[in-house]
Amino acid sequence: MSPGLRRYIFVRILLTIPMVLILVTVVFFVLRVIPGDPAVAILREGASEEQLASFRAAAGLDQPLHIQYFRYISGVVRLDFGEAMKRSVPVMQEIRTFFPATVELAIYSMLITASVGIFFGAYAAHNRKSAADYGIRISSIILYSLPIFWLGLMLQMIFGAQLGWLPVSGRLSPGMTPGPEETITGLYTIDAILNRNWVLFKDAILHLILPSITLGLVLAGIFTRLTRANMLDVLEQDYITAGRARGIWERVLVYRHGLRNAFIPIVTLLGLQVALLLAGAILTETTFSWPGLGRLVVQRIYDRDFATLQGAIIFFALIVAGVSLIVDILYGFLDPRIRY
Amino acid sequence: MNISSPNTTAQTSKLVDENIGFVRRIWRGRIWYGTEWYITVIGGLILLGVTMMTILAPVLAPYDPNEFIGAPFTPPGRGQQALVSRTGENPVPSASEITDEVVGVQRNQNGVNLAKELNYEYERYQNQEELLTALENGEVDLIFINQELVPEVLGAYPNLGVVDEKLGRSYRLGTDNLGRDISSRIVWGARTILGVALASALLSSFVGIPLGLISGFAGGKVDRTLSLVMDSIYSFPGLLLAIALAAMLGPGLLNVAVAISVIYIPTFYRVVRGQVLSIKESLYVDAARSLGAKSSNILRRYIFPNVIPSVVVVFSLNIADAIITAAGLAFIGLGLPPDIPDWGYDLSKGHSFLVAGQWWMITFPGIMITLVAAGFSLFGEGLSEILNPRLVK
Amino acid sequence: MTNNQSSEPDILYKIRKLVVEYHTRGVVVTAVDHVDLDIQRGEVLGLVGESGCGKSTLGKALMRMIEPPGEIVGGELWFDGTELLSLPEREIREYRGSKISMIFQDPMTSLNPVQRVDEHIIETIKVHEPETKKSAALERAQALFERLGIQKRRLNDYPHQLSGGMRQRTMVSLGLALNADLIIADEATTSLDVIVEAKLVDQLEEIRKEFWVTILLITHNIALVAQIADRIAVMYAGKIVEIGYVNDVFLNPLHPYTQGLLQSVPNIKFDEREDLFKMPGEPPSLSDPPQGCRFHPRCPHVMPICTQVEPQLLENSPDQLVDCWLYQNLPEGYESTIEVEK
Amino acid sequence: MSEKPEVNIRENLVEVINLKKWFQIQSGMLDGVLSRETIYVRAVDGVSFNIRRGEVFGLAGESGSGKTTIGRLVIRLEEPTEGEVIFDGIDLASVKPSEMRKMRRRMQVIFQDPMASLNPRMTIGEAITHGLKIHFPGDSENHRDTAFNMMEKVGLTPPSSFYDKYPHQISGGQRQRVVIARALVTLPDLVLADEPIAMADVSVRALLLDLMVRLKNELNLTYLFITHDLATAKYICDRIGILYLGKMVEIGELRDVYTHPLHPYTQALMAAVPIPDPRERRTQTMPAGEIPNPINPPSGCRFHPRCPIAQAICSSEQPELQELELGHLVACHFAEDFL
Repeated sequence: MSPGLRRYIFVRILLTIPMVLILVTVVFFVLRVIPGDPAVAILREGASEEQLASFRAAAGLDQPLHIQYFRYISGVVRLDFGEAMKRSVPVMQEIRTFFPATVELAIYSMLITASVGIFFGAYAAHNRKSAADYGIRISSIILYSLPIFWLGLMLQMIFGAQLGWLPVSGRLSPGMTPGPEETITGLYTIDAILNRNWVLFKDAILHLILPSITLGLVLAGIFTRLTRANMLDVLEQDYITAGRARGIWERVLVYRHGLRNAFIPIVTLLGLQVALLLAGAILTETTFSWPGLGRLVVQRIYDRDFATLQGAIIFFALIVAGVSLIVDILYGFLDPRIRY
Repeated sequence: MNISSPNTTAQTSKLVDENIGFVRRIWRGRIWYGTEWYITVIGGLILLGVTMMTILAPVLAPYDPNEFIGAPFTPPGRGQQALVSRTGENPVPSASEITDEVVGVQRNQNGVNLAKELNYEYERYQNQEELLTALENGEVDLIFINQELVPEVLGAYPNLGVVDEKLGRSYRLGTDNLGRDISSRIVWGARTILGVALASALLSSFVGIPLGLISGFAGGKVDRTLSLVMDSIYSFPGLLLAIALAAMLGPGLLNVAVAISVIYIPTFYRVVRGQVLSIKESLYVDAARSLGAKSSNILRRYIFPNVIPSVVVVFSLNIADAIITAAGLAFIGLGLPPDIPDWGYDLSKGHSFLVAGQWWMITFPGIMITLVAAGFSLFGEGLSEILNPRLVK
Repeated sequence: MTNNQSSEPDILYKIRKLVVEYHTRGVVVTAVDHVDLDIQRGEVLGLVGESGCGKSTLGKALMRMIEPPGEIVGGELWFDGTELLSLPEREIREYRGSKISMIFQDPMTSLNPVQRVDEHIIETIKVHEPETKKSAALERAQALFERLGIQKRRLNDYPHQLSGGMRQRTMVSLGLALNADLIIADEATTSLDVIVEAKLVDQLEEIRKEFWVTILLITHNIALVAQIADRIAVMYAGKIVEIGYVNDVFLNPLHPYTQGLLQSVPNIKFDEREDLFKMPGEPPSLSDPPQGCRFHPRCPHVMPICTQVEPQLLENSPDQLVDCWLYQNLPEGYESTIEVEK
Repeated sequence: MSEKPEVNIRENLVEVINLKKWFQIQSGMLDGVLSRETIYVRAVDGVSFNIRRGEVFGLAGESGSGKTTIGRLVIRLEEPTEGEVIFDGIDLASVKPSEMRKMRRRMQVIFQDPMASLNPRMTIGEAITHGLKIHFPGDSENHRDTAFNMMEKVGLTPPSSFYDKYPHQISGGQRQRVVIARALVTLPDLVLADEPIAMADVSVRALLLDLMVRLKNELNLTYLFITHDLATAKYICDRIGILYLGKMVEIGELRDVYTHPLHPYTQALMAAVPIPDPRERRTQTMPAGEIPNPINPPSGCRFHPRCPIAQAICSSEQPELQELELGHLVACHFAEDFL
């Protein structure tokens, strides 16, 4: 690894720390400082005075701000987000149980987004100004404008209720949940492969189809447009024309030379997509009652569980910061101009 | 040094600078921009439609969106009643002559409201069988049944005859679980969704644009700290931040708008800062500085006018995002208070009735949200291609 | 090889009545208007003209690389006996890179930044000679680099690690990788520093002799053509107005535009043409070119016929063609207002 | 229009003394903290020269020579790392910003790319009169006539047909005339012309050169003419300085430098420029290699790795500018051999 690259990675890692710190601080202020008393907002007007007081005490809101902040930060560093309200279960433990479901949904959705996005984006860029180009552009705009949960509901209605081909909710059919001895990663599809339990695998995949298509397709709307824009930039470069002048096949030019160059900015876009993915997961999980972190957040809003809400948000923030770090490092390896 | 494709600047200027009317210039843009023009115009038409719907809501909406006007779950196009009596013993030639006759109606059906409206004497029965047997054995002389059931009823009860048809209202898009007219809620909902989206876009631009200008123009430490903060928020899942904010602020038009606007401040910031940086480096700003122009003058006459086009594009795309996010918030119960007609709210309510087959409660609001959001995106995308191609990454 | 008359020099590329049009924004622009041009085997032909005269378009058309909204609408391209316009796309592709290759203006962007230099050359060789093994291709690449004065180790570098001059020489080696008969250099030295440009020009001279390759040098730099070219073709507003050997054309330019152009080229030698010729007006827009001879609005010897009828590119003396009424007998009804010794 | 205020005539309008401009490479937030020593690009590394009043002083050099940076330092578009710029006896470093803005009237700039140096959102009239509005806010009513007068002079006739047009509605040549009009309308003393005609076509170039010379004499201006094209410089410059990698290698009267250059780099440059005459084909061989990376320039004389006559001393000691002939300075240890 060249000194240039080592420096680049070192700087990127160091830069992540302030980023996470800022994110976590923003979450802290959002949940405490903006106008209105969080206790009232959470418990709604009906709450009596001592209910408000006990809520504030439980959430530690009655402490002076800087103490709250200090305890909050030390908690974040130790990944200890306190106890879930009314459940006396450490928030982190709840996150650990529900998060694998979100990861599994995210992985399959991302596969759909990336494959649809890159293929159609590259195709549209290659046949610029053709009917296909405009067709793809307009349909990707419509796709992105579809509210995720509405698409989910529609798919549920058509494929679930009407045609009955696919399960419409939950991760597995009742009674299929693997026991602790089989759970390795918490991702059913992966565990099923590792344990060669094809029945579980089939059931898990069936349950995954509708939600990941919903989330995957909607995000593919943006990803196609971004891939197309990057591909267009690349295809206009002189080295593509120079390649054509050397007799290189058009397909090779676009899908090998073009895509290899466009792939670098696309990787960084993947980093951004993860953030959109997690946001989308909240809605998808609620629609398909998918037992992931997203649905947990929504449920805990109904239960007015301030601690879990805060814990989940911070956890998401750390995930996003981690992913963007990995993506940036990948960027360094992919782009020879940084590697050497 | 020279431009490879032939230099058509002089010729194209003929197309542009004749002082023709504004509309004709837009129409002439068709040949100038080709399909980008069509995309922008389609987007523009959708926007126009939504704004018309907002302004003319009282005229367009047949009923008050919150009033329980019809029977719950009336399918689209349905709602009208038929007056049925025993054949041969028809006490009244048509509905208008009913004076003191008692009319049988079925609970939770539109017949009840119709009877009340025409202030007939009416008798309520639990279900259709009880209603029909009541008519048959003379408890009641006339009954209201849903117009679409007439063929089936007459088939089953040959001894009944239709006195009058197509009475009362039909609901173009049907009614929801509380019997409210969905088409009215759609029309009135436009005003809400546009209000929230516009308010949030304005809020985020009021904060994002000035910060972008300062950061781009000032540079140095200010620029580095600001861009670090903005980049971290930019990479954060927007909806989650909005959820946290909405949960804290509670329901309310402005609260939801604020919750959504926070996510898009970084978008405005990044685009404006990028533009300012590129313009600041341009030769004409150097020329202005060498003329001795003050910084404020440069900002006002050289930088800002050239930033506006990109801001308009981001504004339009931002509204599209805000619409979808607002619908998302409403779906998970953090939307507006129930008394404000809101498409997202209707969608979240419709969710639970889907299994029972009442598809129309969620289909129409969903289509409207997608249409309006797509409209703003089309308008923004087409505009960005026309103003400065491939600006909005 | 086509059989042609004994005295006639061996023509590599015969271009007849080539027309290329651009359809942009509802306006049709004729960038190349019925151009006739013969490129002799083994020569360096300088194609000069100001910006927007269509010389770059002509260069691309010779490789059939006109992209929409541009389009070759007429003419014949006889390359070494084969008419290229009638070939299907698949077959013309085989010509590109192996028989005709091109060097572009900006060395910084002509090489794929994520691909090593040797991969470029190996790929080009494999495209046209699939059966050649990778190692054989690498050897040819190393020989080429050595011949062009670049260290062999540079082959494993990425383009951004090479200097401007080295990159342009890499482009030259790509052009020679398959012993192309014709190299089209489109403003190949414009973005290089003057010393590096001079060295590249020297190398092009050596290569021409050693690889027996024909070079079409497209440039706006007329002094460069004087230095390296055998013959010069001057283009104006989509048409070739004069062709001839550099010595003849530079000493005795026939077409008024060529005369004006050569006198407005700055000369670094002192006491040479102390003040530059100031040609009136500006190059015309190609979307609605002036009636008749396109140079007539700026021509000092304009005659009535010039403003109505377009002249032809005819041979005024062996090896010197000119497209101007001064040197052609006028159709009846017009009289020549200016006495010019033929 | 008020006549230019009378100033005691001093022989040199501009004196540049040991000018340096180093650009820091890493400007990242954390980079400053991290790296042991910050790396600089020494774009301009100790350049001194004078510009006489009413003269066209040429500054020639290839890419990376720092000529554009020097131009921007002279008219204070950028602050030097070291060294002074004395404008008409005033050290620009000592001038307060507000005062500096007034001084700007006396030094204007013409850039290379006419399209990029005109604000797309301002009409031609607004662009030309903007300088007048800043420096002569008083008599704003005849700004339009002054602008018309100047447009007439630069050949934008009839001015009324150009005044309200936007830059994208006129041709390249016309745009450059607008840029010239904008620079000269406030009657400056010094005009920095940074490759003013490089983008123009050959036939248009002669017209622009002639225009610039005519206006210089008419408005008794002084030009700092920056170019990479030595052939064109011959037609406009009175004196010329040759730059290599941020340092001045030779300065002198045009005829001296062109007919018998003393520095090996200048000789190579003069030989490399193609002569538009097929009978005079170049025979001299060109120096080896290319311009090195400015981040770590060669030690001693920066040209020594490529110099045909380089000796041991050249790689250790930096040669200073010495006046070997009247008014002909050169920075080379062995320049005497070429006298």
